[in-house]
This record gives sequence, C-alpha cells and structure tokens, in this order.
Amino acid sequence: MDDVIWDLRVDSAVKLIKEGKRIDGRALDEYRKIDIQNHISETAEGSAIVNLGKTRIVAGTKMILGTPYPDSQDQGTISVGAELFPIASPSFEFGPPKAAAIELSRVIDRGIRESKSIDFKDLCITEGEQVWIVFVDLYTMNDDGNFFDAGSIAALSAMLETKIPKVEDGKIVKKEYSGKLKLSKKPLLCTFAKIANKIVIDPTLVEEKAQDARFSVSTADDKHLCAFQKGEQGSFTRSEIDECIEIAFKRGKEIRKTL
Amino acid sequence: MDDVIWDLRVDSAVKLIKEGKRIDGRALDEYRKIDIQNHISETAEGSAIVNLGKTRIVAGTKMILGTPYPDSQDQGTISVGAELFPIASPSFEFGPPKAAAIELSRVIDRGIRESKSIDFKDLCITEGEQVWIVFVDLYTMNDDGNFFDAGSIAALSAMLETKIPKVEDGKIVKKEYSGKLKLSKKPLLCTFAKIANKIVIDPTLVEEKAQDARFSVSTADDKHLCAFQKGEQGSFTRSEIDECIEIAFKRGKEIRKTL
Amino acid sequence: MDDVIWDLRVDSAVKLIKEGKRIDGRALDEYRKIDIQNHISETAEGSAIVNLGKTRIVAGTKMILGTPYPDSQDQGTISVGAELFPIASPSFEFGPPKAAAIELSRVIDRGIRESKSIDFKDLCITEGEQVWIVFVDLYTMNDDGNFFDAGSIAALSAMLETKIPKVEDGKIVKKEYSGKLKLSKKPLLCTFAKIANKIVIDPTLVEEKAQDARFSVSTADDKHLCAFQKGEQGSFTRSEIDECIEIAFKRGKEIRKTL
Amino acid sequence: MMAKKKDEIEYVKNGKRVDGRKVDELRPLKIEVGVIDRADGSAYVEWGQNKVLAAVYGPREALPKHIQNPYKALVNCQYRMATFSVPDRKNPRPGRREIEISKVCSEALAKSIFIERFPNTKIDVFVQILDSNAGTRVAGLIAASVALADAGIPMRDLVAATGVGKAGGEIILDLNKEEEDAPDAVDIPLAILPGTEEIVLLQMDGLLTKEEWKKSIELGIKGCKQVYEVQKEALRKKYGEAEKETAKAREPSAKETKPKKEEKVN
Amino acid sequence: MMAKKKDEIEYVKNGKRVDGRKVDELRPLKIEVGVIDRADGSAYVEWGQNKVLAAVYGPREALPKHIQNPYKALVNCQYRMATFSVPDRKNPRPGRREIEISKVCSEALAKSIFIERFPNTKIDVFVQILDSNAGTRVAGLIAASVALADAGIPMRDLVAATGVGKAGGEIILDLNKEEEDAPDAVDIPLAILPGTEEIVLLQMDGLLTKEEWKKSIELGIKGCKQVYEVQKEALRKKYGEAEKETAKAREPSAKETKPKKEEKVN
Amino acid sequence: MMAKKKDEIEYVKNGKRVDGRKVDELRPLKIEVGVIDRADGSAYVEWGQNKVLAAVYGPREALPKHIQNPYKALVNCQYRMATFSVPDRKNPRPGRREIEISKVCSEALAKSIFIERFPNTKIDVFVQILDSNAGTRVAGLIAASVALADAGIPMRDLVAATGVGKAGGEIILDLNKEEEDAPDAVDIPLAILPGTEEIVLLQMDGLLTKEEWKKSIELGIKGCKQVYEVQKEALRKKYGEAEKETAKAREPSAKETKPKKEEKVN
Repeated sequence: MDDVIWDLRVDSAVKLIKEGKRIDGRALDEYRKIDIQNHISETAEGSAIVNLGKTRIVAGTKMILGTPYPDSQDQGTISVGAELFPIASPSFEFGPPKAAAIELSRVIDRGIRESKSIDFKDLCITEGEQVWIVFVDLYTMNDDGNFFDAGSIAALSAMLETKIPKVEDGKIVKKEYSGKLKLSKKPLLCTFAKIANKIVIDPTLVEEKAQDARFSVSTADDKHLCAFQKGEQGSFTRSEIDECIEIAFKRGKEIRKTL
Repeated sequence: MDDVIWDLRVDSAVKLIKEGKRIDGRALDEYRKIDIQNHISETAEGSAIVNLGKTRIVAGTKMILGTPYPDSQDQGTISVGAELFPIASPSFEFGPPKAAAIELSRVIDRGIRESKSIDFKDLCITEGEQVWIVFVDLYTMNDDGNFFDAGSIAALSAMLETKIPKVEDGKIVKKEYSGKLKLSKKPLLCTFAKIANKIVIDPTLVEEKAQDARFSVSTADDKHLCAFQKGEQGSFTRSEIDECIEIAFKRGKEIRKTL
Repeated sequence: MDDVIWDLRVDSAVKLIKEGKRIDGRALDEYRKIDIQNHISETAEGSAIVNLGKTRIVAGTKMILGTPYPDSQDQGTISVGAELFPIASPSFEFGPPKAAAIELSRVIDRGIRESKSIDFKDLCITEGEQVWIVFVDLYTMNDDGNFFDAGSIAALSAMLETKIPKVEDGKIVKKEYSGKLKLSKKPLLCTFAKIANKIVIDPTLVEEKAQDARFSVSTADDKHLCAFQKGEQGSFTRSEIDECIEIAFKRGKEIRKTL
Repeated sequence: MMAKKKDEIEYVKNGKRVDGRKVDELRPLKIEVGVIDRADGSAYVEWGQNKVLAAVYGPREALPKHIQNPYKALVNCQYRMATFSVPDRKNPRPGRREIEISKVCSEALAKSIFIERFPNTKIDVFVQILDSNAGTRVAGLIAASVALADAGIPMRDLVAATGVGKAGGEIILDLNKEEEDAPDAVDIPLAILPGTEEIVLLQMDGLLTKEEWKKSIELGIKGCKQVYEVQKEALRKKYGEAEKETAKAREPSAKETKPKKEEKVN
Repeated sequence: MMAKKKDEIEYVKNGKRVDGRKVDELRPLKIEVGVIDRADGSAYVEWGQNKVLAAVYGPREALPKHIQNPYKALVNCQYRMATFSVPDRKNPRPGRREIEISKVCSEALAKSIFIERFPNTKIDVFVQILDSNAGTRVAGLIAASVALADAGIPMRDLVAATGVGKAGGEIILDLNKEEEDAPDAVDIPLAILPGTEEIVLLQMDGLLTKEEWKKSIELGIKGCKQVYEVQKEALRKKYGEAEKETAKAREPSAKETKPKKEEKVN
Repeated sequence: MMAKKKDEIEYVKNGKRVDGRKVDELRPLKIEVGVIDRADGSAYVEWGQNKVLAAVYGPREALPKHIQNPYKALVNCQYRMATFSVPDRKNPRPGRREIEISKVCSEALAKSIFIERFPNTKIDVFVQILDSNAGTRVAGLIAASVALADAGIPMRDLVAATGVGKAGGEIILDLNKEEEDAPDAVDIPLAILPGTEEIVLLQMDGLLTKEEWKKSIELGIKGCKQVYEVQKEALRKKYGEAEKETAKAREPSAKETKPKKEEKVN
C-alpha cells in the first residue's frame, strides 16, 4: 500500500521533471529552503541542526586528545561520521553501519578534508605526543532526501562554532576554552540527481527514489573543486558532469555567503 | 507441548498465589533454601556456587591491574558481569549479551557498588598509575528463577573470599597474596514478583513466567537501601513498593547473618 | 543439480579408491604437482602463491613492531591467519571467520610454531620493550581440496623469503632491511583422508567430500613430528595413524628438498 | 564551581539549591509535539540542559515473524545518546547502560499502551539525547510517551516521569548533574501513570534510609504530576485547536475518524 | 617452585613426577552425573584442579531450517572457559582456541552417537570450564560424553579421553600445567571409543620422535581405559540402582521404556 | 627518494615523470582471463605494482529471499585488500574504505550488465588486492569487468577505468603512489563504458580548478580507452581462438551455445 503511494509519487515527479518542473515548484537547479540552528548542545564543542526543506540532520563536534600518527607527528586529524538514525525514517534500522551510511560519512568527510580548510598542524598540541582529533558526528532526524548536502552544511556549521578546550598538563580543563577551531575555507557539497535524463539539484526523497544516478560535487571555495562522488547504477555524460560543476560553483557561492 | 505444560504450571501457580500459597509450599515472603559452596576455583581470586532451591549460579573474581580513570586517580573499580549461559536452560543461547543479561549484570553490579561496601581508594596501588579492577563474573548453571538474588549472593560470597595478589615492580607475583578484599558491608538483593496482585519473594521460574512485574531491592545493611530496579511490563503501587522494602530489610538481615 | 553432480563424483572417487586408484590417476600416497611462485607482492615482507594441483592459496608476511608479553620479555611471536576467501569457491562466504577457517589457521600456525624453527628470541629488538610480530596471512584463491598442505607450503615459502625491516629509534625505516627471517627447520604438513577405510594423501575437493575422517601430520624435519590434527566425524585406528606418520616423513623429506 | 570541593558544597542553602531552585522545583521543561515529519508520532523535550527527541513508528508488522506475539504488540524503545551529548565523546555503539535503559523504558511504556489491541505488531520508539545534564532517561520517557500519543496509539494514560533523590542530605526533586555528583547523592528515576499513580519505572542508586525513601517518593509523585500537566498542555496545543476545527468541519463522525487520539490524553 | 628454572627441573625423579604421580598415573578423577536439573543430561568432572560442567540439550529441532541435515543430527559442542578459570582473566568472548576445541570435540562426540537416528535435529552439548590446570579439553570431552549418556541419547560407546605426552624427556600420562610448561613439553590430547580403540580425537604440539609417539599412544590408550572405568562407574551410580529398582517395579517393559539408556554404556 | 622532501620533487621534468613515464602514459598493464577454476569467470590484473584477482559467481539465487529484486539481478562487488598488500599490515576485517569502494564498484558494474534479464538473482564479484601502489580500485574494477565477461554474463560493454589527476601542478594519467603523495595531489578514479563514453564511476579528492578538471577528464577518457584495448585483447586471447575452433567443429549452432559470450565484448 505504502509502496503503491510512493510509486505514484515517483511517477508524477518523473513526469514533471520531463517538463522541466518539480513537485514542490522549484526550478531544477534550485535548493530547498535552508534553515540552520546553531548551538543546540552545550556539551558539544560545536553543534547545529540543519533543515533542508523537510530534511533535518544534526551535527555535533567533540575535541578529543589523541596521539599523532607515526608519519605525521605534528598533525591532528578530523573524523566525520554519519548515522542513518532510525528516528528519521521508517526504512532505517539500528545495527552496524551499512554501506549507504558509510558512503554518506566518507563523502562529507572528504568534502571537508580535501578542501584543506583545516590545517592539521593547527591541531597539534605537542609534536609527537599530543594532538586534537576533531570528531564530527551526524545524526539524521527526518528524511526527505539529500542528507549529503544537509549533512555537509550541518558539519560545516558545527565546525564553524567549535571551541577548542583549554589544555593543562596534557589534560582538558572542563568548560574552559583556548580559542576556536580555524577554518580557512567553507567547503560545500552540492548533490545532483539524474532523472529522466535531466539534472536536478537537492533531490527530495521522492526524487531520490526516481533517480538513475547521483553526483555530488564539493567546492572548497568559488574557484576550487575538492571532491566528487558519483553514485547509484546510472551513468553521466561528460557534459552532464560539467553542468553539475557549473551549478555547484554557483549555488556553493550563494550558500557560502550565508554561513 | 512444552509450552502447554508450562502454561498449566503457570495457571496453577497463579491459582495458589491467589489463595496466599505457593507451589513449593513456601510462604509468600519466604526464600527457598540457600546453599553456598565457596572456593570452587583455585585460579579465581575468589569464587562461589550458590544454590537457591534448584537455581544455581557460579561467581568468580579476578583482580586485574589497570590504570585509574582520569577523574579518579586514586581509585580502582569493580565490574560485575553476568551471562545467561546456555548450560542453564533450553531457552538461553550463545551470542552477544542480550538486554536481559545486561540488566541482570547491572542490577547486581549496582547493588554492590552503591552500597559503598568497597572503598575504591582501597583498590589504588600507585596514585595516578596503577589500580585494581575487581572483575566479578557470573555464569548461570541451572535456571529455576531469580538469578538476581542468587547472583547477588554468589557475587558477594566470591568477593568475601577474594585474595589480593602481591604486586612487585608493578607486576603480579603469581600465587602470592598481600591480603583480602575489604568489604565494609554485605549488600543483598531481594527480588519480588507481583502475581495476581500479590507480592512474592524469590520467584521460581514458573512464578517468573506468571509475574506481571518484578521489583528488586538492595539493602546495604539493616538500615540502608542502596538500589532499586523495577522490571517487566506491569506496575506497582506505592504500598506494594513499601511492602517489598519492609520484607527486603527483614530477609536481608537474616541472610546477612549467614554469610 | 550441482549437488547431484558432486554426489556422482564422490561415488566414483570412492569406487576407485576401493580399488586402490584415484580419479586423477595418482597413487594413494602421491601428492599432486606442487608449484610455488615466490615474491608475488612487493609490499609484503615475504610472499608466495602455491598451486597444489588446482588448489591455489596465497601467503604474505608482514613484520610489525610490538611489545613483548609480560611473561616472555625477550621474545617476539608469530601469528598465522587463514581466510576461506569467497573468491576461491561458491560455498565460501564473507563474514566473521567460522570454525573451519579458524581450524585451518591454527593447524598451520601450530605446524610452524611447534617445530621451533623460529627462535622467538631472534624476534626481540629491545628486551622488555620492542619485539617483532611476524604476521603470516593466507587467502584461499581456488578450492580443489587440501588447503591445509597448500597453506602450510605457502606460509613456509613466504616466511623463507621474509626480509626484516631496518629499525631506527624504535621505528621502521621503509624499504630498508636488516636481514632475513631465520628458520632453522622447514616444517611441513601432510594431510590424509580416510575414505572407504583407505588412507589417501593430499585429498582433492571430491575426496574431501568423500572422506570419513581427516588427519594432518606436521614433520619438523626428517626425524621429528611436531603437530597432529585429527578432524571430521570419523575415526582412525592406531595402525592407520602410524601409516600416515610414515608417509608424512617420506613425503615431507621429498618436498623439503625442493624448498 | 571547580574550585570548591564537592563535600564543601551546601546543596540547599536558605531553601535554595545550587542552581537557585527550590527543593521541589523542576528545571524548566518545554515540550513540542510533532517535530518529525516521517514519523507516526514525535516529540521534542527540553528539560534544563537536556534535549531529547523521540519518534514513534508503528504499530507495524513485527519481523522476523518468530518475534511476533499473537496476544499483543511488542514495544521496542531504543534510547541512545549522541556522541557529543556527554563531556567525553561517547562511543557511537550502544553501550550496556543504553541497552538497560531501553529495556526499562520499553516496559514502562508498554504498561501505558493498549498493546493487546495490536497483536503481531511492534511499536518502535526511538529516543535520541542531543544534550545531557542528569535525568536524560526520564526526559526521554516523557518525550516517548507524548510521541506515542501523537502517533494516535490508544493509551491508558501518559507516562509521566521525573528524577528525585538526595544531595547534601536533602531530598530534592529533579537532580541536576552537580547534585548527582554530590558525595552522598541518591538518584531515583521514577515514572508513573498519573491517573492511578501506578509506578511503571523505578530505579535507585545510592544509600537511602526508609524515611528518606518515603519523602522521596512523595516528592517524586508530585513532580511527575507537574510534568504531566506540561505533557498534556503540549498535546493540547497541537490537538486542542485541531480538534476544535475538526469538530466544526465534520460533525458526528469526528469521534470515529480519530478515536485513538481521544483515548490517549486522559 | 618459582625459584627453580624450568630447564633445571627433573620432571621424573626416582619414578615420581613433580606432583608425586607415577608416569602412568592419572590425576584424581571424580565424575558426577545429572547435576543440572533443566538439562536433558549433565555431568560434573573434577580432574586434578580442572573443574568442568557439561550439559546436553536435545535432540531438538535444528533451527534455522537450512542448517538441518535430513540424514543425521548435528552435534554442536560448545567449549567455554570461565573468565576466572585462567591465571589472567579471560576475555568473556569465545576465542579462536575455544572455537577450534569446540569443533574437534563436536566431531569426536558425533562418532560416538547414533546420529543417523535423529535427522533434522541438533544435539547441543555445553561444556564450561570453572577451574583449569592443563587438560581441560579432555576433561570437557569425558564430561560431555557422560552427559550425553545421561540424556539417554543412543551411543555406540562412551568417548574416553586423556592427555599424554612428554616433559623432561619422559613420556608421561595426563600432564599437569607445570609439566606442560617444560621446555621440551609435548601435549597430546587423545580420545577413543574404548570398545574398539578407535581414535576420535587426536592433536599434538611439540617435537616428538616416532619412537616417543609409539610410547605415548600406548600409554594414552591405557589412560583412556582407566578414565572409561570412572565414567562407567559414575553412570552406574546413578542408573545402576535406578535400573535395579525399575526392574523390580515394572517387569518386561523396562527395556522398552528406557531403551536409550541401555545402549549407551556398553 | 626518502631524502628529497615532497615539495622539492619535480613531478614532471622534461616531459618525464618520476618513474620515467610520459604524462599520458599508463603503467604497464597485463590482464589474464580465467585464472580461478571454481569461479564462473575470473581475471588477474597486474597494473604497475598493483596485483589484483577478480572472480565472479552467478547469477545465482539471491538469499535470503527478502533481498531479491523481481526486476533485476543484484550486483554485489566486494573489494578487499590483503593484509600484506599495504605498507602497514591492514586489519583483516573490511574497513569503511573497502565498503565504500565495494559500493561504487557494484554500481558501476551494474550499469554494464543486462541485470534486468536475471530477476531474483545476485551476481557476486570478488576483488582481492594482493599488492598495491595507488589505483587499486580501478585495477579491481577492470579485472571485475573482464571476469564478468569471462563468466558469460550478457553485458552492454566492458567497464574500462583508470586513475587520472594532478601532482606537482601537472595533469597526469594513472598516478602512482609517489605522485599520489604529492602535496598538491588530486586523485580521480574514473570508469566509463567506452562505447558511449558514459561515466559509471567518478570520484575525486583534492583541490582542482575547472580548467584542470577539463584537462583531467580528457586525459582520463583517453586512458580508459587504452585500458579497454588491453581488456579486449585479453579476452580475445582466451576466446578468440576458442571460438575459431568452435566455429570449425560445430557449425551453425555455435552462436546459440555461447550466446552470452558474444554480447559481452562489444
């Protein structure tokens, strides 16, 4: 029954897209409304809830003391993790992370990491001994499609407000801070769905169900790409990829200004 | 077939309890015979098998060297674990511990921990560097109900005989001991089943199958409560809880004398 | 359908063995052709692919820095692991290692370890602080029976070419080596199947499906046994075991010469 | 605050607690109903610093089949803490504490639901802690109960809950983290069905005399009833007006089309 | 004992071993039958310091269905060591050693059972080591076999088992931990069906010549037969008298009502 | 090599790269078809230092049943690195990187197969990396695609793949490890169906301008087509002659007995 309803929704989404329209009235290259609430957790070093239309995701950061890797003694690191938390959708389940959640985590992670917006040397406390590990954890809260972009914005927002705890004698002093996490850029992910041979940005859940292929572009700033991820069983032509890149720069620039 | 037999047993248990009687002739507030065999393992630092009627459980302790938690540099710790070992019942299975085993472990653990009968500072060897972790592990051996109380008595009995290994140069000297684990109190768990709106202590397996709700009370000594746990889908009234507390103090006092 | 074909193959293997013959024309105590390709991975410290007839398995070694066990401060150690990798057979699956893979790993490990061909003191770098752990990992590549012997030869071949990385200031200097892993003996496993009350060496997959019982004998050199493993639900008589031991010494001697 | 040692703190001074509350005063409590679009029911709770989200999915078919109960619905409450909701990052995998809390909360909620009306199904209740400062399990439980009501699941009553206990020798309602860390602290998570005062969840940690227990349960039940009012108010805010409108639009059939909603709030 | 280095110990001196035993002498062995009320069969074994409990459940339906064998019962022996049964606390999760031992013990026991009579079922055998000092797998195996007999499962014969091996150059029966730690130690767990002397379990670790092997297997089989007598005696103690009584009470039907019991001990 | 710092290396000097290659030159590539007897199809690839084995099993029934898709076959590619294929020993358990690569490779291969012809089945593709030096996922993918052809699975086209990217400011084909470690390195794994130039796999890591991207994709597609020739040649080596023989022996029926083989290479 439920499946039938979704099939009908998918059919009408495809039909509309063929005519260059979308169910919710957006242009093909238009984002849904982005709403960001910052500082939703006092315990986190930084946090944010992002609403992308009805899609909602929360991000929080924790700064943890660690030891550096043997081959980068003067560098800390970051780690981004996303869980398809069952609170967000009747089709998510608890259990060990599945491929979809791992892909989501790793694409958001790469989008930030590869932009080099964080200098890992800034995360060094004592060379060879103690460094910061910035954990950014994402939990899905309501699924209406495109957790990639919503998650990327949430992760960035949480990182932008992240405070660095004060360290004394190699230990964190609780509730005291020595500064803020430095980000030199604002990397942003833009995700596209290929539906009926058209490219739409920021797909809703219905559009995701309709898509043949997915493509995500991360722009580090207005001039640099920093990550790609093609997903799903369909394919893209070179010109479609180029179209996605153009739009990603344009939309990235707009969103970046608001952060 | 097996189910039918158990259903009949449950029916007759309920019928009897309504009349204030129990299948095995006990009073509603009467324990089954408690039999304790100590020192059943030479390898363990302390051990005991407890028979509560036909319910049987074994406990063993190991004293392990560890490092203190950052926020309690002068304290060791204890850890109580119980496994619903399939040797004890046709309905137990191997596998990662399920909620029932975790609840059993944690309730027995809290009963001991919250009584403050062990001063965690006694478990410190070198402040900030080396402490004792007292592992108490319980294995079910035969299930005739109420592993909570049988396990609590077994854990306490094993701890009461626990020897502390001698430590030299930060290492354990095998088969030599520096003393015994100090317990300032003898915390005891008393578990009640609510069946047909009556409260019975120390339920057998049949009574557990008949119960609407379960309530466990840990008394640290003759004057202090130290842990509660309400379980199962039924409810208790305030006066039922008070009744359980009264009986728990009374039975706790009696059992405490025998340990 | 597939099962029917295998049943027919098993039947004809059994029938032949009763007459003292084998499907592939071998004598009962004859090995299949052994073909060894060394140095198949530059990244590994040592590696080899072994073909035993159509059975194929690959072994690679990694030398890893570790800390010694508390009770053997001047000794390193080895660790042999085998995976029944699904690339090798339609009946293997990914997942946590099952009993069959664990038995295979441990029998190959014991065959090497118990021969004392590696002096664990040779693996000590700094007493009490730093030692080598020699990891030998095996992956099945094509299953035509007897991964025990093929794996044993592959593990030994990989170990024989293993280079020891150079260590400076407690760290491995990449791509520089201080010497080779010393083996004082060449331990070899010989595996026998009992089929229709006859003993055959080096069983193929069909013969494994036909076997009542399996017996593996590891000879450390031409005079010493160093490990046994009886497997499967059948039994052996004393004289059958003695027969296996005789053949194992004979075939071990021959193969040892070629390594 | 860090300068003062725990055993030097006066946890109640001139009738005021460390955060200025009276002994029988709850921390500020705010409940919002219907915050997760995809869920059948949901609620968001802010209780002091605690921030909790709860969603209900179901009743839906219990799978695999062998877990089905032909006499009643399974209630599967899963309580989880976000990694960033605690001072040191929590391991993302559910810990033993979370599994135990999930179990006792499932049992407490089950008592409040007419589970016998939904054989062979399960009702999933997901509780996520986004920020924490003592008392997250009771915060999760009241959010879950409101989410169940929002899902239109027929209920005997809401589950109202609070913490109660002891700090610095005083019996106080709704302990915060600082109070929970008192050397003599006792924490008593308590949940009741307010209509009958039946106790559906009760745990306790710490040394307590019988007399202290009696004071605690008295105070705890009072606290639960305060919480109950906030729960009802939150539901009224969403459904009160909606029902008025419904009543206007469709006349006698209103009751039948939304029968479940009516049962749950009284 | 700790003062003397291992390579200075004389493991056999004037015909006596470190614990005073003769080379062909078992450690004290005690078997008790029927110790776990809920199990279909059970046994408790004390063998030197080793303490082992075994329980049998089944034959019962093998689930999930796809593991069923239409020609025979599955024998699933699970060997586990209690965390406190070894000098350093064992990780509660089953290790690779325990999984391997479970496999070879399952196979050894299967040979002793008429598994073809119970298609599509499984027979679960749980073995728990409570205290250990070398030789736990053979102690577990003989406990398991007696437990199978106690469960009334039709068997070809009991499985009798012992360790045998070498320490300090001497071939000795039933090594204890100190002997197993000898620099030249060889440990050979051995299990047979005593009636036919068929070998159903055989493992070996350590350097051994052919001649030493011959001495070992000789001694090992002798040892198994001693163990066998203790196993039979333990069963007789429980069933011998019971059967006498049964024989008195019910006359010709006795055989039919307990057919499985009779098969198992001869 | 270790003496020179990474930012002092000239990655392209006089038109030559650090390993002597030209900017648009692949590392030596060797493909062998049909190397695993038990598999339905298999291939071995050596690409520079990378050594990869791929095997295909299926189409076979997808189990458990609830994973079956009534409209198409599931393509389940599992990419794994041997523990010894990387400088520091890899944990034997599959890591998150391996799981992600398995997912994108499964999706890329699915596009190349007529999956709609095999409803309710799954096609397992196992890829094992035995030695590595940058570019293992594309090496695995081309091995997998050849193995699928070898298994006679009807395909739209082979999947041809290569790495392309940037090091030391230069856009280069098929980066090796040293190039991948350049401070400004960009790695772009790319896979296409060569007939139509449809892009079926595309990932990217590192800072790249639009102009650099255009050069990269140009070079990458050229590279894929070179790879494609090697793939076809490898298949021709196995099947070209076999088919000639087949043609001689059996006449008109040749096409029908091996219909799937024909589809796959064009």
